[in-house]
Amino acid sequence: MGPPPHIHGRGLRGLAVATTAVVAAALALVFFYAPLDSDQGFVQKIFYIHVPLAITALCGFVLGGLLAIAHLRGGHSRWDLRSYVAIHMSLIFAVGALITGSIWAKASWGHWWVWSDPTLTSFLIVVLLYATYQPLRFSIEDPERQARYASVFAVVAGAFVPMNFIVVRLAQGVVHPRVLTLTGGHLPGSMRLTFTVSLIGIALLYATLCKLELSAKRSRIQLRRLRRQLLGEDAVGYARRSAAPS
Amino acid sequence: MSLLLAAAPALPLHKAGPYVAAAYIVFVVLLLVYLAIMGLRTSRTERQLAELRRQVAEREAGAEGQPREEVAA
Amino acid sequence: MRTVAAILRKDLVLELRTLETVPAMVLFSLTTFVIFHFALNRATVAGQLAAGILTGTLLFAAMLAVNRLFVAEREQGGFDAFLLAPVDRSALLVAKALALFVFLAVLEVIALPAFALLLLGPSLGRPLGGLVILLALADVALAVVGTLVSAIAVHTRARDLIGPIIALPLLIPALIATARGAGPLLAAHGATLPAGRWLLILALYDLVFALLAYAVFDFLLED
Amino acid sequence: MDPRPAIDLRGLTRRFGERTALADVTVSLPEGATLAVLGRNGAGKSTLLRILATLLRPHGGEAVVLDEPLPRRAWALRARIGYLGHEPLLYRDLTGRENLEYHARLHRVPAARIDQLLDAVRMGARAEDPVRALSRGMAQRLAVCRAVLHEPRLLLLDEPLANLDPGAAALVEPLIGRASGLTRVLTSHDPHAALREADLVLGLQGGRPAFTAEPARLDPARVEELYR
Repeated sequence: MGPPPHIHGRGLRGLAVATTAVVAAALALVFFYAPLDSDQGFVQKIFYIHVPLAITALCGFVLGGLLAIAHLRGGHSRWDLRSYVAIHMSLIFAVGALITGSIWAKASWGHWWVWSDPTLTSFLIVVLLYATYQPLRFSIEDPERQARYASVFAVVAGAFVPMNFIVVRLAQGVVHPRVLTLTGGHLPGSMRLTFTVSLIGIALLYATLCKLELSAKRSRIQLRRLRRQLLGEDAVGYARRSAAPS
Repeated sequence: MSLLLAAAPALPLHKAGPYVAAAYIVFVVLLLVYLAIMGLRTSRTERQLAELRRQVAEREAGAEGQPREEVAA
Repeated sequence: MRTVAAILRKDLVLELRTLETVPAMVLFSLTTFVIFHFALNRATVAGQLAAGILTGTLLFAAMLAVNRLFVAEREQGGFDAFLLAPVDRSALLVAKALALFVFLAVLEVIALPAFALLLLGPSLGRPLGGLVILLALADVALAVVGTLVSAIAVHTRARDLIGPIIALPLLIPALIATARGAGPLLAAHGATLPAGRWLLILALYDLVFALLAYAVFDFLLED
Repeated sequence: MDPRPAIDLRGLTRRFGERTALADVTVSLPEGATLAVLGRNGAGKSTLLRILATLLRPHGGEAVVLDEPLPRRAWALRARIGYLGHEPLLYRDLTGRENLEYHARLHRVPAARIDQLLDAVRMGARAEDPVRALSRGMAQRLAVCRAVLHEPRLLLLDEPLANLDPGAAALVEPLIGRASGLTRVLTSHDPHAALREADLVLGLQGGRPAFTAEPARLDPARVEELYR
């Protein structure tokens, strides 16, 4: 028998170290370097966590759609697994973005929720849509069909994300704190630097967690396969129904 | 510092502090909960792997003594 | 095209014979108008409120049809029968979307006058032309997205639940455009035509989803 | 011309998730011959027929049917196969004639063929009744019409006589029986009836081929073994 297989995939350690370093640097910049915003004061510090979370989540959703295209074209289940992990992780990040956004709204406008902010509103719509991804998967028993239908969903929803933002923005006046104009045109250089480092930190975190989740899922799939090979079909028992790819 | 604060018409620091803290705590708690769940799942996978290794070793030990039995279909 | 016509014809004959979908949608809409009357405690509504009630009701009524659209195919072997024929698979998407569009149009022919009669304060006569254009574009959105989601949901165990929970968020942009476009039309002394940008948004939405549905539909039929 | 087999399967495999429904099926059937597929419920008979009908794609191995490799050329094959499965594939709320007209349009077949077939299975008088009002046997007769509507060269018959009494079975015999002269793959709940019809027998056990043999050379004990 060979050495015990590594649960964690290659490169995960390095990625985790880099993530920790950048996130720590970002936190230091946020609290000790970036100046206080002239309009919002200290509350604006939420910006450095909320916006990167939201941007990463949205990019992750679109990434899930692109990976799903690869799955539909090639038909190999490993792309479905990647698409699943990307969307799964994005959903967690999106929930974080919604909660931090809500806290920010309460702090700066006095309400936990503001409909007048198109970015927040469209973000909620996107989260509501992606919240159906897991129930959809869970509701289809045949794993191959589950993977294919989930990919169709991921492609459609991925294309829906930008369109939804455009429509909601058109429907409402832009009443957003001006720090949020992501072109960065209004941000002083020090703020922009802090924001950029935060964004990189959160994106790295997303990549690390995706990799972690991916390798954990792969180990479990391998484990099942090994048990079936070594001990026969009966030893594994009936597969528990699952929303995750197998 | 005090000049900057004075220029800010928004919440003063002592009121804004809890909100900012809450936002960052939400982030950390989400992360920790996720990592805890992953840790549990990984340890379960490792336990199953150890179990599998034990079963395989047992089978190999048993197979050495007598001819292999076919599992009844 | 002949395949599309054959499927559409079969679907319309089936609907005429069983009267399963459209009457249910009509009854649902009428009941919802009555519910709004009591829930809002208003004899008449106008403007954005009226537009919201109308589009919301039509959207939910459409979900009834979305749930039914592929049930006969699934339960009576229609999918297999279609897949056994040497025809382009997109024909099924086009035919089903057309069938759904027809169902929605019939629903609106009945529900719109009923809405005017039961709830709407201002006269419907003047903005009718603009409303018809707006609703036609909205119906295309409902038909395309509804068909796509219905084809996904029909193979799930909880199809009656999965269909609406996926379709509704996807349709929110279309709902925004329809409701905001219809608002000024239904106001007292309101506009006669909806603002161009809402029509443009709806047309763009229709186009994007039509292309998307066309691109992914085949994957929903394969086995 | 080189007589290529009508059906040529090599190592055909199909899985459903983690379960293997069909493994390593290799069989070759000449044009005009009949293959009987035997096995218990769940042995993979229907899966094999559905793959041949292009309704399922194979996961491994090669399948060439009527010179068309599957699944790549499935589209070209469809016009030449007639499939009769467990379900009649008829809409219950349409009449028999409407159902056949729908299929005739999908397959681009002239409507005159419908009357001809309805007469052949003696369903002309009940053709205007909705399928839901018909007995299983009558629906099965309509399903036979549906399967041969477009004059296929290859028939895939999954228990074709299951709901038919002997009289009705005799009616459909010229369409789907040996007398049709078509290449056929059939399964049957009655192995002895299937053996009488077949030129080649494929026994399936748990998705794997147990034997492939001509009926005359087949030891009856091996057939019995399949169902034990």
